Amino acid sequence: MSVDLDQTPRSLLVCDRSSFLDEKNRISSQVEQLHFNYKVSVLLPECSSAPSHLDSVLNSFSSFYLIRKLPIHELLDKHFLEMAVYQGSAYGVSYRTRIDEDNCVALMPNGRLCLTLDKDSFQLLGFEGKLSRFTHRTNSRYVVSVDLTDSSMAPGGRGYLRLLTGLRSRLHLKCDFLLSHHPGGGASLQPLLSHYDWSEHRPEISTHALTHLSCPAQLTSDLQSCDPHSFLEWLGAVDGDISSENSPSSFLSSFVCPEPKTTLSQALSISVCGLLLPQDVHRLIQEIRCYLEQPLLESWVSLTVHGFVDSPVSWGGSEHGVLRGGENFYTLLMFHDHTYHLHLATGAHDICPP
Amino acid sequence: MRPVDKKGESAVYQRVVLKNASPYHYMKVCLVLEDESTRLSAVDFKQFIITGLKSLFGEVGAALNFDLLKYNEETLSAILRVYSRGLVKLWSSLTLLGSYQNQACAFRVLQVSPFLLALTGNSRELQLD
Amino acid sequence: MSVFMDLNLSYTADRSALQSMVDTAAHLGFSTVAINYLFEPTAKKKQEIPTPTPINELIDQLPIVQGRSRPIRVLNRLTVVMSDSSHFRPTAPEYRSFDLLAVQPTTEKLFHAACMLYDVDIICISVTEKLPFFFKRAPVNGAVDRGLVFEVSYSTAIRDSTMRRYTIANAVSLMDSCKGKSVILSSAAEKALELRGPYDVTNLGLLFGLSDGDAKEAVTSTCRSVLLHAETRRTASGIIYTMRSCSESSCQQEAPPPSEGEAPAAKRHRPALTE
Amino acid sequence: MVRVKSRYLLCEVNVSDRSRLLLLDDRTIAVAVKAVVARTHGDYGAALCSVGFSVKYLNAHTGIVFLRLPKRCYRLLWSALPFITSVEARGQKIPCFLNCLHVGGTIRTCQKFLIRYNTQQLHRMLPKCKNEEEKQQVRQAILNCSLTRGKNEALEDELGSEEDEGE
Repeated sequence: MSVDLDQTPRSLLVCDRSSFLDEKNRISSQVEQLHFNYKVSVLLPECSSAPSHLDSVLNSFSSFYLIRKLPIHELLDKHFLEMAVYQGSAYGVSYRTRIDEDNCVALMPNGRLCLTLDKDSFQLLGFEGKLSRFTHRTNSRYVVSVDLTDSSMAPGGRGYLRLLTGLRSRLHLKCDFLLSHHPGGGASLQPLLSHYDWSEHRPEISTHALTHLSCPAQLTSDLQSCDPHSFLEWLGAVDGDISSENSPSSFLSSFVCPEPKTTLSQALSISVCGLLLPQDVHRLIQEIRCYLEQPLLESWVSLTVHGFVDSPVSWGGSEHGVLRGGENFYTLLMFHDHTYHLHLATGAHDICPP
Repeated sequence: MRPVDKKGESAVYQRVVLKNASPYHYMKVCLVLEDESTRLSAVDFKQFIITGLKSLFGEVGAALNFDLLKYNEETLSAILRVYSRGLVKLWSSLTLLGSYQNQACAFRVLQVSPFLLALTGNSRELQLD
Repeated sequence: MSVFMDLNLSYTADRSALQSMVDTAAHLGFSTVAINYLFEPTAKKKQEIPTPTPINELIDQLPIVQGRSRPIRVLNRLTVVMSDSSHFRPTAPEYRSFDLLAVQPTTEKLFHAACMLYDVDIICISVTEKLPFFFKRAPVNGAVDRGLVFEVSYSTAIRDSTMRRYTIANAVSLMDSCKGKSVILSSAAEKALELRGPYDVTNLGLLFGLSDGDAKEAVTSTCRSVLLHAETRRTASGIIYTMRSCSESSCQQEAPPPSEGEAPAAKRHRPALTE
Repeated sequence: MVRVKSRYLLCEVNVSDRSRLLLLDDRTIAVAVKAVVARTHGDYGAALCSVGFSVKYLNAHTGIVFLRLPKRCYRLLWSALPFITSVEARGQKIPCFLNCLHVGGTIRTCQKFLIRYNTQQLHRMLPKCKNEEEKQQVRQAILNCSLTRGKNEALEDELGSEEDEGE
């Protein structure tokens, strides 16, 4: 065993560069595959108040529901399946559970139910699953993933009954659950909501106006010349309200805006928090594209979407885990000529984003 | 650091995968002191962390570069930036710091990430009731 | 991975200090903690093995674990510091009232015995002195095979620079022998400010020579296997299970004879072996 | 049986006044190394240095010293050695620096290197000799190094036994 304190857990950053006009652009699938979005933040340069149509999109983000102490077998309820899972897309993720410690549950829009369980719970459940990719020496975490739209999982089917008895009579798995539905909203979720203690939540919008903001000047040039890490760092600094007005020799902080830089007289940073649907994010992107078509001084807008740290999946159905931080987010930098730069980032326990 | 070019078929579409390429790591920390009325200036705060580095990793540790990106004097919370290869050293010296001017103290590390953006979008901070 | 645990919070008679320690542990994200009673027999006079105070008397309200909706779980643990083989009495009924049983051997012979023979859960590694012996592979492997774990505690390293050197040196030489398997990291904190968050402890594990994955297991999965080991030890491999209320009353009845230092004759062959 | 892996550093103690070399002993070197490691690498370095570190051999006449370091951290400890500026011996402070000549996995490889190195040194000294008698002495010494095996083997045995005891 060697003592090497210089190593850090792996991290991945994928940088895509394409155009909305390109037939083969994959932006919509990349946006839709990140199912459980926690926060969306938009940075509008040279803008003092949000344009009304952008504002209305932000305000029309679907609301989501928190159900307290939901027994997970209720997700297999026949009415619920008919109302929410078979029609439209249901998004559900367990809340106040930690993926590296507890049992976590996710209901994906394609009708897949994903349970990541510790060894004891998995053995109690008695349903086939596979070993988590991210277990270390001991096999202590298992993933059970079932397709609820499959014929064997239809109510009354063999697999359905096995899972139902497992969840109902052996493993009494209960957790707080965040749930949302597209396009039905609360109405589709009624079969579930009516029985339990629940509350409706609106995505929380906060707006932050910035003035005299240093900004990298080369945002319009190609990917190579604008180092993605320093760009993301700068964006993070703007988001976190961190000053970049330092001299490189300063004792406290030598963080500066990447050179060459310009100064924006004003900028607007808007963020939305909650369980946000990819569909809403998609609408927001379309709206921003319209906004960019207007002749303006600065011709770019950036949009960052953070996934849930403790969601069992990140992009698509690929397993997600937490080693020290479960970051999974993407930043979309859009330009008025319909080109975009997309940066997808994940932490140590994730596979490469699409 | 291993940039892998997966697709380069046209000039329009370009994809680059960067593995472990983040030059920095970012830490959100908070200092808890026994006497809660004690206040530290940003310079004191950074100096205190350097003392910790020096005692655990000596002069080599004291020479480790890190930045105090943001500091809140009221809550004694800060965002630190450190070169990735110095992360383990900085973090462990924060962990083992036990006293500030003869009073007990503890650094609470709230989040660590290779991306500064991740620090503002942590879903573990979601409070709904 | 299982939940984060800190299986060593030092017991203090000061209730409020203990309460604040448990509160802090819950706030930091630990789901299970154990309150540790230290028993250090000396050669000269006989000492009473401490009896654990029931958790509900000790702590008024169990705090909710940070970011979760369940309260923290608190256990009792006894650590016997051994400088002589007579200090550990395998059949002492007092041991039975503790959830976890640990020994801290101070000589190589006792370390060997603890690894190979003693019916305990945890072997503590001294962090306050330079080890008088090396960790040999054979006893360490024996202990790993028997499901025992080694414990390194870090709060002394926070208190004092010299102790910090001993802690790191002893931990590193332990990791060399056991290759990172079956190690738990715990605090042994005496006050709330000596506790550190689970991810901090994980990072500290790297300093002790553990890998990323091993360090995280040292606060999660390995701790879970300790609890399971303790459970099987207390219930004779899960065959016999006594309810707490029964065992408490029987303890009180049986208490006088063992304090004379006598165990039933039939059970005495075990300590004889260890000498 | 698994061996405890070590690295042996062959260092040369350079002093301005060679007569003071004789004041050195194993312990003073060990103390100086430990102190400088603690200074440059702090408690962490000191902790690593406390297990598996020892001064295996010191030749007070030539100033050659063998340091044994645990393999897993020898780079870290080695990086502190250049910062030794003086050694405290018998109440005197001897200004000196350590020059690392060779790093080997066993004492034997270090010793082979040392013999080769000493031969080279003697070759270098040869032209500098003032009179024929001195030259003859140096030539004889070179021959001793490369030809006579008896002396070398004796040394090897001595070192070899130390090595065994160390594992």
